[in-house]
Amino acid sequence: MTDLTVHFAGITMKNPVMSASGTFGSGVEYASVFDVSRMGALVTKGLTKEPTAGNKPPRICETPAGLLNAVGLQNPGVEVFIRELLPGMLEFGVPVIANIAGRTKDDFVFMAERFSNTGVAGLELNISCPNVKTGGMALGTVPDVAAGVVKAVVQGTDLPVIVKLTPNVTDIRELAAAVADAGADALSLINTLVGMVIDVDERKPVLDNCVGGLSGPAIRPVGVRAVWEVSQAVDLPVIGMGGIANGTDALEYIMAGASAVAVGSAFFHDPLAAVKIIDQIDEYCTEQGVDKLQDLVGAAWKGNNGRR
Amino acid sequence: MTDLTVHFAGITMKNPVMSASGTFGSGVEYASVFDVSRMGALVTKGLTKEPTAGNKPPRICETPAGLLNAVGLQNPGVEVFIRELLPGMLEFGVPVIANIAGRTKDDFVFMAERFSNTGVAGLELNISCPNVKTGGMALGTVPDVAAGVVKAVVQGTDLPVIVKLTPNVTDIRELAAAVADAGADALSLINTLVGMVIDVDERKPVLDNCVGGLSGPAIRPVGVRAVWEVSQAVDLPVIGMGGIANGTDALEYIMAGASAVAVGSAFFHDPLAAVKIIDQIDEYCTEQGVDKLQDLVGAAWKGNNGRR
Amino acid sequence: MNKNNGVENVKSPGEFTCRVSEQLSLAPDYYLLSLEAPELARAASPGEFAMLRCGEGYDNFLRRPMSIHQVDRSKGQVDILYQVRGKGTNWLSKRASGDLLPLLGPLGHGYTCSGPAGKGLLIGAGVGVAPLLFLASELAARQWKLVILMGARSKAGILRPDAYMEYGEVKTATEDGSVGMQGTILDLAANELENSTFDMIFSCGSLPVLRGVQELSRQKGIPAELSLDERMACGVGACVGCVCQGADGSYLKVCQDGPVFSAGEVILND
Amino acid sequence: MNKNNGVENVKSPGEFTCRVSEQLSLAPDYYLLSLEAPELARAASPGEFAMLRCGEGYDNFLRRPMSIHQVDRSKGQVDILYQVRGKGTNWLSKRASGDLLPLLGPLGHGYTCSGPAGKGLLIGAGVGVAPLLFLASELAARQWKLVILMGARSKAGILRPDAYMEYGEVKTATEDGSVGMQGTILDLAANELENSTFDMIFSCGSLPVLRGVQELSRQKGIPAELSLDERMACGVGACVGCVCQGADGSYLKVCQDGPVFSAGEVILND
Ligand SMILES: Cc1cc2nc3c(=O)[nH]c(=O)nc-3n(C[C@H](O)[C@H](O)[C@H](O)COP(=O)(O)OP(=O)(O)OC[C@H]3O[C@@H](n4cnc5c(N)ncnc54)[C@H](O)[C@@H]3O)c2cc1C
Ligand SMILES: Cc1cc2nc3c(=O)[nH]c(=O)nc-3n(C[C@H](O)[C@H](O)[C@H](O)COP(=O)(O)OP(=O)(O)OC[C@H]3O[C@@H](n4cnc5c(N)ncnc54)[C@H](O)[C@@H]3O)c2cc1C
Ligand SMILES: Cc1cc2nc3c(=O)[nH]c(=O)nc-3n(C[C@H](O)[C@H](O)[C@H](O)COP(=O)(O)O)c2cc1C
Ligand SMILES: Cc1cc2nc3c(=O)[nH]c(=O)nc-3n(C[C@H](O)[C@H](O)[C@H](O)COP(=O)(O)O)c2cc1C
Ligand code: FES
Ligand code: FES
Repeated sequence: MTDLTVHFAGITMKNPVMSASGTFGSGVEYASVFDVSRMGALVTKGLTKEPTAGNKPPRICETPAGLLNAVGLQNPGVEVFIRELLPGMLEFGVPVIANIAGRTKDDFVFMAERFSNTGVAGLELNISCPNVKTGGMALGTVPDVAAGVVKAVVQGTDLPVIVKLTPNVTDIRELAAAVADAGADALSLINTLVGMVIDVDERKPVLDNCVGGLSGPAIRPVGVRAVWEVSQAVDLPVIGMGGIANGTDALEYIMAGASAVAVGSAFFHDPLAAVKIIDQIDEYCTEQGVDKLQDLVGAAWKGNNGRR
Repeated sequence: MTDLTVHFAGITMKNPVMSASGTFGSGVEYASVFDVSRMGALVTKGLTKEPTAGNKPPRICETPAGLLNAVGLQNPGVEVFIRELLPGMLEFGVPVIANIAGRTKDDFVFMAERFSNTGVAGLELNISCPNVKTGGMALGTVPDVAAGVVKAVVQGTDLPVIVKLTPNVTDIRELAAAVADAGADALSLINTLVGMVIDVDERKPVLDNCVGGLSGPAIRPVGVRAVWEVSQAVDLPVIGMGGIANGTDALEYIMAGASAVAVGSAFFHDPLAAVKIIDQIDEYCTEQGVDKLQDLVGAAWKGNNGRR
Repeated sequence: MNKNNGVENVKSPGEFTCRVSEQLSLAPDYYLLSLEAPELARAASPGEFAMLRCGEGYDNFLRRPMSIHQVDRSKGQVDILYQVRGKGTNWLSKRASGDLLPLLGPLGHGYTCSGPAGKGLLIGAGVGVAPLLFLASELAARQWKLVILMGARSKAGILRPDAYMEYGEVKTATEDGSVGMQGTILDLAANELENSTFDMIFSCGSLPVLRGVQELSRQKGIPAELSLDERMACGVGACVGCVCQGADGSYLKVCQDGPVFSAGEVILND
Repeated sequence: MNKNNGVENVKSPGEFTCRVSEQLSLAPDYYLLSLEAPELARAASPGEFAMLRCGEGYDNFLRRPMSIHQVDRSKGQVDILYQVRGKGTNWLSKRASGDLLPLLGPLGHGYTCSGPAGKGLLIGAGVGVAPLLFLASELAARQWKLVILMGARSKAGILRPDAYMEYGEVKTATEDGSVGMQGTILDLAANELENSTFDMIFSCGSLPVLRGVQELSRQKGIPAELSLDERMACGVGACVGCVCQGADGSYLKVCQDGPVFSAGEVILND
């Protein structure tokens, strides 16, 4: 029996597999499909201070080995979430991490404070959403700005603060270093890449929002590279995500330096993806005689000075 | 009969489909597979002043709907190229564009001068190669640096100068604007995304170079978005590429704002891809009653102010 | 399992790998797919749907939503009636007896069958007739009297009229007049509502047809239910990808709040 | 077409969509695939290969290099002998008679058969025997005397020994001793070269085996040809993706300069 436990930033997960924000609702949607309490942790949909209507449809478009989405952070607002949805999520008995978004630094601070004593195990700051006009990714591409948000949030909360970064930048290490200095407890890598599909019969973009966030297996190599780079440059635990669809994919991220992983788009391809991934990681470790999964974190670079 | 002709930057192509640098050798490799003279234009492998050995193998790794490559600009050097390979390329009777790379600004200037009066129709400056340690992408991520290279090259040559940009930046429009101001005649978008695959049995990266460039259908939405953004922001003709594998894909790029397109990784999936794409573009235009293909350039945003 | 965690109205879909028992080509591009899916047959109600894997590996990455066309609970069989539209449905049309197909279902909020029996008008445009056979069988079993309108461009698009005749009177309209009335399904519906009165309209079809039905429902004061179509990713209400506009302007999830909505609940934009 | 544009030694591959005439499972994970490919059968020489599409849509995006195992020019048939290793070969193993398969070939620089006849030692490790049947038939037709060594972990991995016996004396080695000599193919080759002399060694197999053959060739002063394995994208020399190290340190393209190299031409690194 391999020990799959993950401890990071004060959060303990019985296995490294979490849900990626925005792809798993509040978990109840999948409760009849599989035993959601098997997950290592659950991450909420991106939440905002006020209810957010989101973008006009179409919001979804399939792409080769992936999809674009432009949901635009539709959510009922933090109050309704805490009152109506959080209790059901907490009932699964696994750590729940609140993914929070905002237009301004103050929005983030407000949200962080609001989640005190609600039972959530941590916060994931979404400074990387490509689908909103203000805030979102705009706060996550300039190191100083990102650091400012993180610093303010960290000061106002006792909860572990995970910062989710966008890959749509020239050097993700720079951002990672800035938010690490600002006091982040962990990093989530990666949010979606910005992309677009055009309907050639209509001669216009498929998504009403024109651009959307690209996710799914197509982007996996970009995410693995981001984790590889950042985990060597910054001394913070990393949650890896982007295109994870099976145990091998998850192990790629872990060996690249991720302490935990999140599954998103794969649920759309196979609703049982997450539990299969947990089982496949376990099988790999058993076959390979790995006692503790955490021994594999960064295995692709540790001892090699980042060389092969 | 639709008029598929493309005129840009002083180059005339009988149709909009070129080969993407580095994926089509010097064309002769495909001469028995299909009639290479049907191509709109041919682009050479990235060339350097001195012969370049390239990276150690493995250099290639398949990914979902794409591949990573880390060739590292292996080429016989500009002299051998001009003497031994260029004549064969020119024999196809279609414009040949030299893709040139260098470690320094001076390298680029030298290369540009060397190509005067060799018969090539234009130069594509590769300031976006992710697979070399110095030069390459490093010259293509900082607007001022990129502009400096372009300015110097433009001054020293009469050939049309196409600048190939990397998508691995926070804002590709900024770079595009900088090189446009510096005198570029056209832009090529996009080069590969930086990515990585780890072999979980070996616990190390598959590529000897660790990271590589991601190409193929997986990245198409990223390329279409880049063309859409840049063609609206900058008044230069754009050559679109990244994941084009059929006529619809090519038309997406054209409607996003590309005057011409290049086919790369698709040759590996289907060696006949380029000719099929030319035929499919022609069919679409005929069916839709499009007289001149160029009328479709930017059709997804023209008249809509960049809205849908 | 099957916890609802306090949230109401949560469906209980399951993930099943179903064996294809048969696939018939009804007309060019139209197929009837029969699956061994006993749990789905047992659990499904009319208007609900399933998300079908429609490709190998990561090709056609997203599953495709398909209505439950018909169930045979004793045989444990579920039928899907579909039209080939693109890559996924094309792949689906190549499946043969014995092939395995993963699917998630039953999903969504279907048609209302539970009220008192009455006279029902079913309006199915093109492949929009798909969910109406299951609906008709259920309503007929509950003593409803049904008139079933089927519309298509031409005769080939009028799918399985005989099957529907078991449960009510079938009338057809084709745009080229090759069978039934010459005209659109909306012309046919308007005629029908001119001459008879109904307690309820149940419909499925393209946006223009549903808009027309919405309008007829308003004019005649007859409640109507519409089954909507939107691009989906999860199918279970988790991704908020598949919305339509609710009457109050907020977005409703087609996969969870629908696909069947009452005509007054939704605003049908382009 | 078929212009060489002044460049020498350019192969003339073509793109063909071939019908599967038969696929046999030889042992668990080992398959013999027969294709209707008259042009390929006509044009191919021993040691050359083809790039086979091994997936639907963009799944398994790159083609897989596969040696020409055997050709029947009169029937226009080409056989491929392969082992299931990953996703692509797994997909390939599911193809059945009548399925269509796009391929590009013949590709590469094969074994040297054109010299004066002599005594040849063929060394095939595991599925590395694949190109050696075509080679053996060609050499035998040119009056070569052949000893063919086949090695594998166990008996199941000794593939089609009877087919090879038509062209020479077959000797086998298995690591578990379940057939032939107990030991590795390199032990067997060393034995053979201890007791007999040869004019030429032809080999194909994993890197350690090829390294061993290179070493034996040097020790005994017998020229050897090695068929190398590298990840490929284009297969035609256009992408420079598939290199190995040449004796002078520069990189050679396995798909164009090889896959068959003389032992002195290449440095076999990990
Ligand atoms: C609740 C519901 C029930 C449905 N029931 C049926 C049915 O019983 N029979 C039937 O023939 N069709 C039905 N459809 C439509 C069917 O889902 C689409 O025709 C199908 O998804 C097209 O897939 P494709 O791969 O062939 O097309 P592509 O255009 O290749 O698909 C690309 C992507 O767009 C999505 N997409 C494309 N067209 C549609 C569409 N019209 N609706 C939703 N998503 C779309 C696909 O799901 C996929 O994600 C239903 C749709 C919904 C929402
Ligand atoms: C010139 C040449 C001739 C060959 N002839 C034969 C033959 O006759 N019979 C046979 O069984 N095998 C042969 N091989 C090896 C065969 O190409 C690989 O086993 C096959 O590509 C594995 O594909 P996969 O999808 O099953 O594996 P995956 O691991 O899923 O493939 C992933 C990617 O890696 C590449 N790859 C993986 N393993 C290899 C490998 N060993 N060599 C090259 N690329 C690889 C694949 O082509 C693909 O691009 C040959 C290889 C070369 C280079
Ligand atoms: C439909 C959809 C909605 C998403 N919503 C959010 C969100 O609200 N907040 C956030 O931080 N990330 C969001 N993401 C990004 C994912 O959490 C994840 O970072 C990304 O999809 C890459 O992982 P994947 O390839 O496994 O999906 C969303 C992704 C998808 C596909
Ligand atoms: C094997 C390979 C080699 C490449 N070499 C070069 C190069 O030398 N110079 C260059 O500018 N781009 C090079 N590229 C990038 C392509 O020209 C193209 O920009 C990219 O692959 C995206 O297009 P695609 O998805 O159609 O391949 C190379 C790409 C591949 C796959
Ligand atoms: S498809 Fe995910 S919420 Fe409807
Ligand atoms: S595979 Fe492209 S050069 Fe060999």
